[in-house]
Amino acid sequence: MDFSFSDDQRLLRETVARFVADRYGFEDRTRMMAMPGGRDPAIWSEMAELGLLGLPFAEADGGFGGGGTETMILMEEFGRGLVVEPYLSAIVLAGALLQDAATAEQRAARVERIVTGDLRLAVAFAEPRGPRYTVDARETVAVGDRLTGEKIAVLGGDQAQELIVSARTSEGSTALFFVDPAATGVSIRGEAGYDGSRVATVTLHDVAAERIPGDGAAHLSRAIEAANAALCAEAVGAMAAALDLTTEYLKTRKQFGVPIAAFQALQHRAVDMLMQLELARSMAILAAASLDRPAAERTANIAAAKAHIARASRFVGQQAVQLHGGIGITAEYKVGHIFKRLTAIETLFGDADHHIDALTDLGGLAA
Amino acid sequence: MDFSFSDDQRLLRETVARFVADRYGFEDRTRMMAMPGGRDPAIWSEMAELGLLGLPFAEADGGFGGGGTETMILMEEFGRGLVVEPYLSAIVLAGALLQDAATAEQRAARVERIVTGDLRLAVAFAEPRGPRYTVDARETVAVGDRLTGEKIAVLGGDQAQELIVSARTSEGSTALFFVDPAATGVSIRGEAGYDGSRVATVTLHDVAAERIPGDGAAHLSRAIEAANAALCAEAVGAMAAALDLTTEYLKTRKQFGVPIAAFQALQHRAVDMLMQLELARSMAILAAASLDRPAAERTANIAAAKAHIARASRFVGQQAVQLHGGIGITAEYKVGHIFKRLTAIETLFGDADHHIDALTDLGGLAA
Amino acid sequence: MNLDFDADELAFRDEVRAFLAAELPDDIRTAVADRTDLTKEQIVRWHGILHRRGWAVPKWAAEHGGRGWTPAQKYIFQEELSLARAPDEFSFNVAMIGPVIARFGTDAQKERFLPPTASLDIWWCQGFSEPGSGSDLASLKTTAVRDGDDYVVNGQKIWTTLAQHADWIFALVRTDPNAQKPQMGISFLLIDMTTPGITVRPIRTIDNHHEVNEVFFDDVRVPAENLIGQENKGWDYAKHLLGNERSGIARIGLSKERLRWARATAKEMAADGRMTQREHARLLRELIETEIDLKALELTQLRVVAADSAGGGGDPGAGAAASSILKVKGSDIQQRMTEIMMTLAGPAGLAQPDLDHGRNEEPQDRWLPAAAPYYFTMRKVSIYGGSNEIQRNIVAKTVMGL
Amino acid sequence: MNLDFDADELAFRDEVRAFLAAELPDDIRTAVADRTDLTKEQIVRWHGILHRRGWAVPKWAAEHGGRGWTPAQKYIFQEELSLARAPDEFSFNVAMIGPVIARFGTDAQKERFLPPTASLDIWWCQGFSEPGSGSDLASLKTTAVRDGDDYVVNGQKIWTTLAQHADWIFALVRTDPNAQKPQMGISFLLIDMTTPGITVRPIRTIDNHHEVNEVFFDDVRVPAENLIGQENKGWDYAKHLLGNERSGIARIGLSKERLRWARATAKEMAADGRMTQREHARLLRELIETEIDLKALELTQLRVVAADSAGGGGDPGAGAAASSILKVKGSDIQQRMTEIMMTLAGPAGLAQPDLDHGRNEEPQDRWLPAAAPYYFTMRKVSIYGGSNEIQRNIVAKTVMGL
Repeated sequence: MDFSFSDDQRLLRETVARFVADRYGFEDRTRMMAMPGGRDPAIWSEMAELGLLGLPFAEADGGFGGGGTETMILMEEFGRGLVVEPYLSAIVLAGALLQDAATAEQRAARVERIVTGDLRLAVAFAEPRGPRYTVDARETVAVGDRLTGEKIAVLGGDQAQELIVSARTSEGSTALFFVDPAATGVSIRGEAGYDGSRVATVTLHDVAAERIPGDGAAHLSRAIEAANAALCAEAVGAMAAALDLTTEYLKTRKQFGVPIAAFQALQHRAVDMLMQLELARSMAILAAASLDRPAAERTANIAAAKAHIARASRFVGQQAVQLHGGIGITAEYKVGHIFKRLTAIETLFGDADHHIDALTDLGGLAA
Repeated sequence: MDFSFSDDQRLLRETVARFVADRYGFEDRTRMMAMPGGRDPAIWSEMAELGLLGLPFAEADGGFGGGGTETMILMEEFGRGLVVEPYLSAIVLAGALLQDAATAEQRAARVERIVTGDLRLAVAFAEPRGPRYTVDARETVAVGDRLTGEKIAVLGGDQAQELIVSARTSEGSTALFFVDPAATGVSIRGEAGYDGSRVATVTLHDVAAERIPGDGAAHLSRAIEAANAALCAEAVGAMAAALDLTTEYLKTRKQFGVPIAAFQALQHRAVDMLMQLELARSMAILAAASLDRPAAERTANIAAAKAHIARASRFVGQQAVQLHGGIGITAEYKVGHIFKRLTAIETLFGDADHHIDALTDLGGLAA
Repeated sequence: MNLDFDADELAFRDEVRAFLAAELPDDIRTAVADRTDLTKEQIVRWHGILHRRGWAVPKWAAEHGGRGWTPAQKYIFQEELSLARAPDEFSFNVAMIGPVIARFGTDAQKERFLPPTASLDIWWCQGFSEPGSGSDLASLKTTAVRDGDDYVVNGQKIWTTLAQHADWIFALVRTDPNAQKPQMGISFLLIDMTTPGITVRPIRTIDNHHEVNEVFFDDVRVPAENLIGQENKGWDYAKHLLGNERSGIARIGLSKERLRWARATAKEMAADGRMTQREHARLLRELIETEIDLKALELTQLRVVAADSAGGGGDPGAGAAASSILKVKGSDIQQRMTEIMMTLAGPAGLAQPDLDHGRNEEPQDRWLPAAAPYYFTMRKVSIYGGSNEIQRNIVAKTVMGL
Repeated sequence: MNLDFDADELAFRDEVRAFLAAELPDDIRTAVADRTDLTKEQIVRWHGILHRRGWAVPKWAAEHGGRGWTPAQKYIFQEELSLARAPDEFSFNVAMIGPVIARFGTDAQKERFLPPTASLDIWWCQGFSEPGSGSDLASLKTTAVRDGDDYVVNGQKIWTTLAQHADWIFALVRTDPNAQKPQMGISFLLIDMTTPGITVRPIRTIDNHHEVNEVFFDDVRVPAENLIGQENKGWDYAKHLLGNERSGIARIGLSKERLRWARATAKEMAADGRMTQREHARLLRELIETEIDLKALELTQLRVVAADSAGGGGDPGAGAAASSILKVKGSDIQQRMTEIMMTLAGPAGLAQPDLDHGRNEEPQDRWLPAAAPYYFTMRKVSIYGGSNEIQRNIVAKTVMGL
């Protein structure tokens, strides 16, 4: 049993933390989000230069062979800085699908370009009707290798040079396909997410596609587990940033002639936030460490972690705003943006209730 | 719309409050509970003299014709004093069954003796197996007018001169019967409830019984609604007493050189208790006022009230103990006994979850 | 003891319902239902409809346009407005400055200001909070120095709601910096927003809306005739204004409307498969639990209304703690309803419509992108009007003697 | 990063499990499972079994009977005891006074006290709290005045657990009433309970049990050789004692055992119809939610264990706030489990067995009348050992600098 980081992992943390501190201060972020498309394109290139884009890919494919712990380290720092780049969708989620599902040829055609920052993927699986968290394609259909349908809530969908799209095959199962967003019949409408992310609706009309072998729903489920583990770590970073700001604010803001940190009710609230943060950190570690465990244990542990962290995120986010008072809901101050991102993390890839249901069906955590 | 009490109601409140204050101080109560059977028999007689035992019975039957408001007033004061006499079972619950279900002859044979304190009834309907809150008799069966079976959780069962027992008839429905506890084939084992009440297990073996006409389950349901409305009021009284003791304790107990009332976190907890109490009082009023409303509204309102008050009771009871520290869990101090009674009130005749389920099935509160 | 409205009250409710059914414009009803923004034009138009009906300022004294309603009627009116999805009353004019001018203003002030305040021909905003004076309002620093027939005002106000539309501001200013207690040196001034030296700076909030502002005063000259009441007595008038409304603070009607909306929306979503039966059952249960708590709050509100009607007799209406209970629990329930709205929206609520892009949702889905901004902005209800922490302080000190 | 126990640790766990399966007496296992009281005889008998195995005081130094276990082994040992439904370790001897004597005692004290402390031939109780000194322990008033070779002790202790069985008490007493700070004038004394002038008065608690006591000291003469360490330094030794155990305070194993028990019991009750399917489903969900929270707490506990193993390197194990997190959240979960036990019992849990009456429950129902007393008594876990409010004060001040 060992919760410590290796030297390489410590170095990674320092690298990412420095990158975020140097390039991703709150004012930098505000400036970048005012740029066309809400991004500074230089950032993605810098992430490539630092080797961050290749992190989860196998060394054999041209990546750096990182595991759950490495992704956790990176995402925690991204969470701290509220990084809005589509790392989660383009690298973690799409990367997991490439690693698990794509053929060697398909990987060979893509991984190196991803690592250098020249190719960003996005994964389109949610549909406008049907249960919110299903991985089954229902109304997007594949006729041979041609797709027709509509996908919503596609993270980074308008920032991608290639899409992975799920569709129902003629056998009634869900399969995954590569789709060129510039292909005839594809239309993409991008919108800003409330958290600064980019979200797209993708419409496909008889679009040429390249099939990824295997059971698409199973691959999606597993990739979503990787995404959820990453989100847990990101939430920990965001909560830590919220708590730091809140603690600082309590010490400096004065009312009735004293710093409001003098008020015991507020002190205890801040302590409850700290406790939630530390418990959440434990669960983020569990999620990261579970990614290479047998399926049943992995699925149960990540469901438990996401459920726990969704609730912690809500509590910490809401209380950070409450303890800041009015300034907490102004766009000019970072804490409200943290709250918004924590809100997005709550609902992305299954909210607390969804994961508790899933865990109930699994009979609980392994003994 | 009028939430005020009539002069008669105010007089009733003063009478009961004075009775409780004079005769039912915490030390009196402790002394009485150390007597054989855990009671001072004089108390029941005094209640008869004050006219309290006839409160809910129709004037035509020899009672005083009180309604839900009168019972609420009385029970709130009883709650304040932690009165352990079986008023709820012998007067409210059994009384409601007599009023609604018994024939004029059956009432004539009983009400006057109840009002004078010479007859105490108890209602036996729960069974050791089967769902906890059902009003259907399952394993206690009536063959003609002879009953066989076992009943548990009979409030005041070993203090009663007559029992009302539910049994399954040969047609498969639930009927109610009068049973003489001294009759051949009846065995009663009384035990103390943790709250100072008396609870009995009643075993019946081919016992002679007198049938009460009508649908026993329907009559029981309605009588239980009356009991729940009374419990809501009792809870309000008990919570008010808990809050008074807690407030007093916060002002007098010193730690770190100051009264602990100076600590804001404790202040806010006490305020939350006060808020719960006032909201609970509103729901107790709703329950009392709903007793003579049409069935659907009555059932829904009382379910809502009981659910709400069960949760308030838990919060106020637990926090009263917590704010008292160690002394809160000693038997020598009143607050722990209030907590225990509030706990009993929570579970009696349906806990919060049960009533929320019921209300969900009803489609919620009337608009 | 009787929890029902009487026949007159029921008749009044029917009258209000009929009026709303006939007169509330569809575009306004829809915007309120979907929790999208109202434009200034919509606010003014709706206020005008109420005003023509004589219901814009019903709680005012009769000589200024009031209706002499009972507390029950006032309660019914507000509840019916909420249930019909009408906009909230325009409280700066209706509940705040109007009653203050009526009570403490000079005859000239009444004559000049009350008619256009009632008709919303003057749009008022409130200048109380300052950057350093939130919960501790009495520490405010904006100064007004008498100079001839004018006061010269310098300083800054913050959280000034809809100041960008306002014609006038009513402001608390410090006229005696040496007063024994901070609240003793404060005065209450009416200031024309077109006066030179006033700058309004928008504050964008995390729901990406522009509702609140900073207002800067740089040597702003205000005629002394615009002082309300006596110099240095402004704190009393402000307290009157803030304590005016203990009915309505809990916003029962609004939460009731949200509950109805949520139940109907959940049912639709379950019917068309966007929500599983299990999710639907869980949400229904959560709505029932909220409905129970709302019922407890409503009854508590009604006890207050009844106590106010009885003029102090009968049930004390939850006593001195009532306003705080209504504020704290009312905001809890409002915020729970926004959380339920977020649950309904799910991850599809993440995308925010790009207004330039001309996105056309299905009419039944217009609420979806509004759910998150509404959730975010409603965090304010436990902060403003005396934060929930301050409310608990008040009850601890003044009611419980802790 | 590796969350698994290694092969040695797993082998150790198997060894503990095998021992418990073979040696834990059925009557004791059943009493623990049903949450009924253990007798003194049962406590002594079980301690003797552990002692013969060499596992009564495993955390002590080797020369006094300790085993030199790693933090992980200590954690495993405690968890397995809980899961097997063995009694808690007898902490007054094992975790409290033993380590204090070993660390601060004289050689003579070690020789005299440690062997019978390890074997439970001396039953110790703890004399710290006083009626006026709960959270503010340093304000204690019991005095010890030096008189020749003795201290003369006067005063009163309270909440003295199982003092009615105790042979000796370790007590904090005030030896310098004029010390600069209250905690500087306190000494740590070992007192034979048979000394004249000691009176033990039982305190009955609301679970109707007799576990805690008041202990009165009336001119009790204590030989000065029974002073631990230096006069007026007792506070340091007490702090050492109280800070000794940050692993174990959360009682993860105990809550895990309760979860398993509750799941099995609910299943039985659903199977025989005492619980509806709907109730069962809701309870299962509640158990899953508690299990998730318990998992988070367990991982946090393991981070602490690992940090202790690493001797300060690596993950800080939730840092300085760890003990308080474990205490607060551990007690929360323990109390939640007692609430779930109450839900399982339902109204049938109201009746308390009349011991004189010889009631015979079905073996599977013996827990039923114990559910409520257990719920009542477990309210103490958020009060004792530094109440949850005090824990939050500590974190606010010492960790967050608020």
